[in-house]
Amino acid sequence: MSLDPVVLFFVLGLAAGLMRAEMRLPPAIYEFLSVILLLAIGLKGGIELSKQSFGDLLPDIAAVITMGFALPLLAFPILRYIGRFKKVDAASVAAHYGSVSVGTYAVATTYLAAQHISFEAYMPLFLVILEVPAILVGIVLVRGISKETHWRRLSHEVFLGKSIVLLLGGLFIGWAAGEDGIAPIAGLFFDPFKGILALFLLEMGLIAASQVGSLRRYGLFLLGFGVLFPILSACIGSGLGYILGLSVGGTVLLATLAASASYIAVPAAMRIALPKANPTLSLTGSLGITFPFNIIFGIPLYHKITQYFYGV
Amino acid sequence: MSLDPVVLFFVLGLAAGLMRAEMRLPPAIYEFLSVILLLAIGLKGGIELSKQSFGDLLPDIAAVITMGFALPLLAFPILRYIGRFKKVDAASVAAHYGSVSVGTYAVATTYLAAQHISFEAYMPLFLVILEVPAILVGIVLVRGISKETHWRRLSHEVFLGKSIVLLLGGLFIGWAAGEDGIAPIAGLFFDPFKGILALFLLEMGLIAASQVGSLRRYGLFLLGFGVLFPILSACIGSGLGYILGLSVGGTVLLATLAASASYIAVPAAMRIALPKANPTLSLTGSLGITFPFNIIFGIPLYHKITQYFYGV
Amino acid sequence: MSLDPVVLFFVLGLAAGLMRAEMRLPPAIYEFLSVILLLAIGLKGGIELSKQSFGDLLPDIAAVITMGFALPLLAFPILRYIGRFKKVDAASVAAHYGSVSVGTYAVATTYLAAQHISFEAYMPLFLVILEVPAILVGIVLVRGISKETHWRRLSHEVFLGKSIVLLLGGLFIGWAAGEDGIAPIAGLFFDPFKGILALFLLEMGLIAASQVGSLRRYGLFLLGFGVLFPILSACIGSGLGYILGLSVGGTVLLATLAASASYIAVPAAMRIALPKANPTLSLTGSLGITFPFNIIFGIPLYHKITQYFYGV
Amino acid sequence: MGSKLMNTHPLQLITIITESVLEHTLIEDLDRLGARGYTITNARGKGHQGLRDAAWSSDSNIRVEVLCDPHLADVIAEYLTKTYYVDYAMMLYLSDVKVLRPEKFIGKDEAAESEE
Amino acid sequence: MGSKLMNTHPLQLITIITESVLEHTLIEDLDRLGARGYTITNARGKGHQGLRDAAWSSDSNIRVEVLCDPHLADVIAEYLTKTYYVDYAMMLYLSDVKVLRPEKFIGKDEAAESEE
Amino acid sequence: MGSKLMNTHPLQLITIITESVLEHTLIEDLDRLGARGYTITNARGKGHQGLRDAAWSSDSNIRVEVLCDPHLADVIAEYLTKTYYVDYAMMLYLSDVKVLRPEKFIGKDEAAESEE
Ligand SMILES: Nc1ncnc2c1ncn2[C@@H]1O[C@H](COP(=O)(O)O)[C@@H](O)[C@H]1O
Ligand SMILES: Nc1ncnc2c1ncn2[C@@H]1O[C@H](COP(=O)(O)O)[C@@H](O)[C@H]1O
Ligand SMILES: Nc1ncnc2c1ncn2[C@@H]1O[C@H](COP(=O)(O)O)[C@@H](O)[C@H]1O
Ligand code: NA
Ligand code: NA
Ligand code: NA
Repeated sequence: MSLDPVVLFFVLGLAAGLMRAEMRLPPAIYEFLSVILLLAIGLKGGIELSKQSFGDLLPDIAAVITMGFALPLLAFPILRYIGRFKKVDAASVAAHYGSVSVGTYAVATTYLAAQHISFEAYMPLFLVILEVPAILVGIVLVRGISKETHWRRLSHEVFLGKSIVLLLGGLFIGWAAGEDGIAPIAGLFFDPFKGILALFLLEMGLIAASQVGSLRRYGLFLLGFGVLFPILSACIGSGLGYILGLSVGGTVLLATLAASASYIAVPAAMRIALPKANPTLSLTGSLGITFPFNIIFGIPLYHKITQYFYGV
Repeated sequence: MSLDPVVLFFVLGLAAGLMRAEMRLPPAIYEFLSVILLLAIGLKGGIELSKQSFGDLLPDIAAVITMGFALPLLAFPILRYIGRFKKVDAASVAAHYGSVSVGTYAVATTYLAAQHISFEAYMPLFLVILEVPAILVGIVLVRGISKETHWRRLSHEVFLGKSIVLLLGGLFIGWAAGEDGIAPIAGLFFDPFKGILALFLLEMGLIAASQVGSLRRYGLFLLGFGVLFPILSACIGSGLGYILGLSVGGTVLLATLAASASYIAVPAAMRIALPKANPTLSLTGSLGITFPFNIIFGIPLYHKITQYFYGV
Repeated sequence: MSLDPVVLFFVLGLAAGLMRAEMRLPPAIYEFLSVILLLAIGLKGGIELSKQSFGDLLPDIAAVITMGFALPLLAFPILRYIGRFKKVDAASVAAHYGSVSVGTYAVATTYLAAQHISFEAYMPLFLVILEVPAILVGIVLVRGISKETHWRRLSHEVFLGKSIVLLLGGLFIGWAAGEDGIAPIAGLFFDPFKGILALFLLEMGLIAASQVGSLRRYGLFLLGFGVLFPILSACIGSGLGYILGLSVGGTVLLATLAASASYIAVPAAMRIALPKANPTLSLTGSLGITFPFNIIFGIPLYHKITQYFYGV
Repeated sequence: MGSKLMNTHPLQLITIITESVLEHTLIEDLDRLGARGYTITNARGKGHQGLRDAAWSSDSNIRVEVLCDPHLADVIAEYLTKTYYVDYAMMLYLSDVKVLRPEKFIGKDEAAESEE
Repeated sequence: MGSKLMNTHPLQLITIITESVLEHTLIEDLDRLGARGYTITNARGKGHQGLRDAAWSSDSNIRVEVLCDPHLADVIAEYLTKTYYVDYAMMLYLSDVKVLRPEKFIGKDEAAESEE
Repeated sequence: MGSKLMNTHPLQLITIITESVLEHTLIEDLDRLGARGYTITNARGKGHQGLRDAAWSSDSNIRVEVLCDPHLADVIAEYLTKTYYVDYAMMLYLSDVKVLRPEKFIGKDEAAESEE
C-alpha cells in the first residue's frame, strides 16, 4: 500500500518534530489553512446538496446525533473505571473522543478520492452535527444540568465556534450558489485543497510530535485508549452507516468521524465549562495518539471494517 | 436576482459578526489577501494597457481627477450644514467619501464578469488616481494651504501608500511583461482571485459588523448620508462615464468608484493630517454603512442607473 | 533583453523600499511563501529523481561538496588580506558566500524555464548539500576544531534548519509519491509557484533596499567583493558543471548556486557559532549587494559564461 | 532618583499573563470591576501548567495590562486570583508606575484627591 | 527587598501605548529627543477612544518601551503627552527599573555620575 | 501609595530584550539557573546594534519576562549580562513587582520565609 502524499507530509512533520527541527508555521498561517479547509469542505458539501433534494435526511440526522451522544457516554465509564481517571478528566476526555476532527475527515475524503470511491453529499453536515453533542455530554456528566454552568456563554462558544460557522456558512453558500456559481472561486478553495491539506498536516505532525513528552507522563492506558477506542467507535460508525444505507464511501467517512477526536473546538469549550479538567491529558490523547493513528493506520482500517460489513 | 457567491461571503461575515462569532482572520492574512488583490487588479489593467495605445487618455484622466476634487467638495457642505458636523469631521468624512475603496471596485469587476460585460482596460488607473484628490481637499478645507501641515510627511503617506504603490507597480509590471509574460504568475494572481476576494469579503463582513455599536451612536443622519451620498456620487460618476464615452462596463465601474468610500488609505492619512477629526465617525460611515450597501445593493443599482443613461 | 516579471517584482520592491514606501509583508506571510518555495523545489526534484536511477550520482555529490568547502576557503584570504577584515568577520562573510540562496536558485530555474532550457533533476540535492560545508569552514577558520564550540547545538541548527528539512522532505515525498501521486497537490505547490516567487521577490526587494544605509557604511570593498566574488564563483561552478558533464541548464544552476550567498541559514548559524562576527557586514553583502546583482544581472551572465564553456 | 516631574501621579499597573481562551471573560470581568481600559499582546511561555505555545488559541497565552488606582488594582488582583488561579494557567503581578494625566485612568475626582 | 547587586543602576522605563499610525512619527521624536533605543510590540486594547483591534494599522495599537535616564524620561513624557494626548489614543507611564550596565542607555559620563 | 493588600509579596521581574536567535539558548539558561517560568513576546526595536525588524528570526527581537525572587534575579541578570551583552543585541532590566501568591514563583518554603 503506497501512502498518500498528504500522509507523507504528516510523517515528515512528525519526524522533523521528533528531531526537534524548528519548523512550526506561524499561527496566522495555520489559521489561514484551516479556514480554507473548513470553507472548502462546506462548499463542496453545499454544491452537492444543491443538486439533490434534501428529502428524507432527517432520520439520518437524528441517528447521527444519537451516536454523538452515545460515544462519549461509552467512553466515560471506560476512562473512569478502567483508566481510573478523575471524574472531570474522564468527562473531558470522553467529550474529546465523542466529537470530531476536521483534519481527519479531510484526509479521509482525499483517501476515498484517491481510490475513486464516492460518498454522500451531506457528510459535511454530519461533521458539523457531531461536533456538539459530546461537549454537552461531557459537561452534564460533571455538573448535571446545574445552573452554575454559564450556559449562555458556553452555547455561544459551542454553536458559534469558528469551525461550525465556517462549515455551515460554506454549506449554505455552496447550496445557494450551486456548482456554476462556485466555479469562479474554485481557484482558491478546490484546486489547492489537497496542497493546503498537505501543509496543514505538516504542521499537525509537528504539533503531534510536541505531545510526546506528555505522552510519556500519562502512560500506557492513554495510549491503549487512544488507539482502541477509535477502532471501537469506527465499528459503531460503520455499523450505523450500514443500517442507514449509506454508500461504502459515506460509511467509511461516518466511521472516521466516529473514530476521530477533537483537538480544537472541544479543548476550548472544556477550558470554559470544565476548568478543573486537565487539558494536557485530553490533548495528548487526541493529538498525540489518536490523530496520528487515524491518519496513518486508522482510515485504511476503517475502510476494511466497512468492506467487511458490506461483504465486499 | 441571485447573489454572487463573493457577496454571500460578505453576508456570512456580516451575520457571523452580528452574532459575535469569533472568526476574525489574523491581521497578517488580511494583509496578504489585500496585497494579492491590489497586485492582481494592477496586473490585469497593465496587461490590457500593453495591448493598446495609451493614446488620448489624458483628457479622461483630467476629467476623473476633477471628479475626485469635486466629490468631497460636494460632500462637505452637506455634512457641515445639514449634518451639523464639526468642520474637521465634515472635512474628514468628505475625504473618505471622495476617495475610493479597492474592495468595492473588485466586487464590481466580478459583478461585470459574471454578466459578461467588458470594461476599459485602464480602469485600475482611475482607481489609483481617485485615491488622492479627496485627501488633499479634506486637508485644505480645514487648514487652508497652511505651512503648519507636514506636507512632506503627508505626501509620502499619500503617494507612497501601500495601495497606490501596489496598484501602480502591478500596472507597470503587467504593461512591461504583457499577457504572455504574466501568464506564468496567473496561478497566484488570477486563478484564485475571486476566491481571495471571497475570503477578503468574509473578513470585511466581520469588520463591518463590528461597526454596529458606533453606528447606533452616530444615528440616523450618518445612515442616510452613507446610503444617499453614494447614490448621488454614482449618478455623477455614471454621467461622467457617459460623457467620456466609456463603455457600459467602464461607466458602471466609474460610478462604483465615485460611490465607494475609503476605509484604509484615507483614515491613515486623516489621522496624520487632521488628528482632531473623529476617526470612528468616518469609519462607521464608510465601513459600517456604505461598504455593505455598495456590495449588496449599490453595484446592481449603479448598473441600472448606467443603463438608464445609455438608454439600454 | 526583456526582464522576467518575477525580476520586475524584485525591482518594484527595491524601488518602493528606496522611496521608503511602507509595504513590508507581515513576517508570517514571508515565512509562508518561503515554506512553499522550499517544499515546491524539493517536490519537483523528488519527482524527477523518482523517474530515473539514482545511479552514479555519488561522484558528482562529492565534487559539489568539495566546491562547498573550497569557495569559502577562497573567499577568506581575499576578505582578510585585501579587505583587511577582522579574522572573525572574514570567516563569517566567507561562510555566507560559500553557502547558497534558495531565492536566487528559484529565480534561476524560472529563468531557464522561460528559455526552455532543461536541467538535471537532482539540482535541488546540490542546493541542500551546498548549504552546509561553508558554515563548517567559517567556524573552523576562527576556532579551529576546538571543543569550546557547541557542536551539538550547532549541528542541530545546521542540519535541522528549516530550509534543509523542507528541501529534503520535499525531495523525499516527491520521490516516494512520484509524478502521479504529487499531481493532486500541484494546485498549491506548482501552479502558483512563480506567483509566489514573485511576491517573495517583492519582499526581498524591500529588504534589500533597507540594507542601503549599512552599504554606505561598509564602503567600496564590500561592493566590489559582493559583485566580483560571485562572478568568480560562478566561473568555478560553471567549470565544475562542465567537467561533471552536466547539461547547460544544470551548469547554469550550479554556477548560480556557487555565485549565490546565504542570507538566512548562515546568518543564524554564525550568530551562534561566531557571535563576535558583525552580522550586518555579512547581511549587507549577501542581501544588499549580491542578491540584487545575481537576480538582475548575474543569472543571464552566468548563462553566457556557461555557453562560453560549452562553446555554444 | 526617578522622574522629577511635578505632575506625575502614582498608579498601579496590573500585568496578567494567562490562557488566550480567557480573553473575553477577562475583558468582561475588567469592565465590570471598573477598569477604564486594558492593553493586550499575544505571548507564549512556560509555567506550572507547562509549555504554552500553540497554533490555536486554547493553548497559547495573552499578556494583559491594566493601569488603575491602587484600590481598584487590589480588587482586580484579588478577584482574578481567586477566580482563575486554581484552574487556569495564570500569572499576575502588580507594579508601581507614574502617569502624567491621571484623569485618563481614575476619573477626575480621584485624580484631584491623589494629588493632595 | 529587591536586587542586591552592587552594580545596578536606577533608570526610568517609559511605556507608551498608542495608535500604530504614529509609529514612524514617534520613532523620529524619540531619536530627536535623544533616546538611545526603543522596543516595539504590536498590541490591541481599549481606552477612552474605544476598542482598537483592527486588521489594518490605522486602527490597531503599538506598545513602545524606552529605557533612559530620569531626566530624558521626563522630557520624553512631557513632549509626547503635550503633543499627542489630546488628539490620539495614547497612554504613557513611567516606571523605576534597574540595569546592570548603564553605559548602554545613558552614555559613559552620565553612567559614572549616576554611580556616585 | 501602591497596593494595600496584606498578602502581596515583593518579587523581581527581569525583562530581557534580545535577538530571536537566542530564544532556545536563553530558555535553557533560565531553566538551568532555576527560573520557574518565563513569558515571551515578539518585538522589534533599535539599540546599539542598529535596527532589528526583519522578516526572519535571526534579525528580529524577542522580549522575555521572568518573575522570580530577588536572589535568583541577580544570578540570572549577572549571568546573561556576562554571557551575552558583549556579542549580542541585548537589553536587560529589573523591576520591583508584587504578587499575590508567591508559592507559584519561588517555592513554598521561600514564600513563607519572605512573608516574615
Ligand atoms: N516565573 C514566571 N516568570 C514569567 N512568566 C511566568 C512565570 N510563571 C508563569 N509565567 C507565565 O504565566 C503563564 C501561566 O503560568 P502557570 O499558571 O504557572 O502555568 C505561563 O505560560 C507563562 O507565560
Ligand atoms: N487603564 C488602562 N489600562 C491599560 N491600558 C490602557 C488603559 N487605558 C488605555 N489603555 C491603552 O491605551 C490605548 C489608548 O488609550 P485611550 O487614549 O484612552 O483610548 C488603548 O487602546 C489601550 O490599549
Ligand atoms: N534604550 C532602550 N530602550 C528600549 N529598548 C532598547 C533600548 N536599547 C536597546 N533596546 C532594545 O534592545 C535591543 C538590543 O539592544 P542593543 O544591544 O543596544 O542593540 C534593541 O533592538 C531594542 O529592542
Ligand atoms: Na469521535
Ligand atoms: Na468615492
Ligand atoms: Na555560494
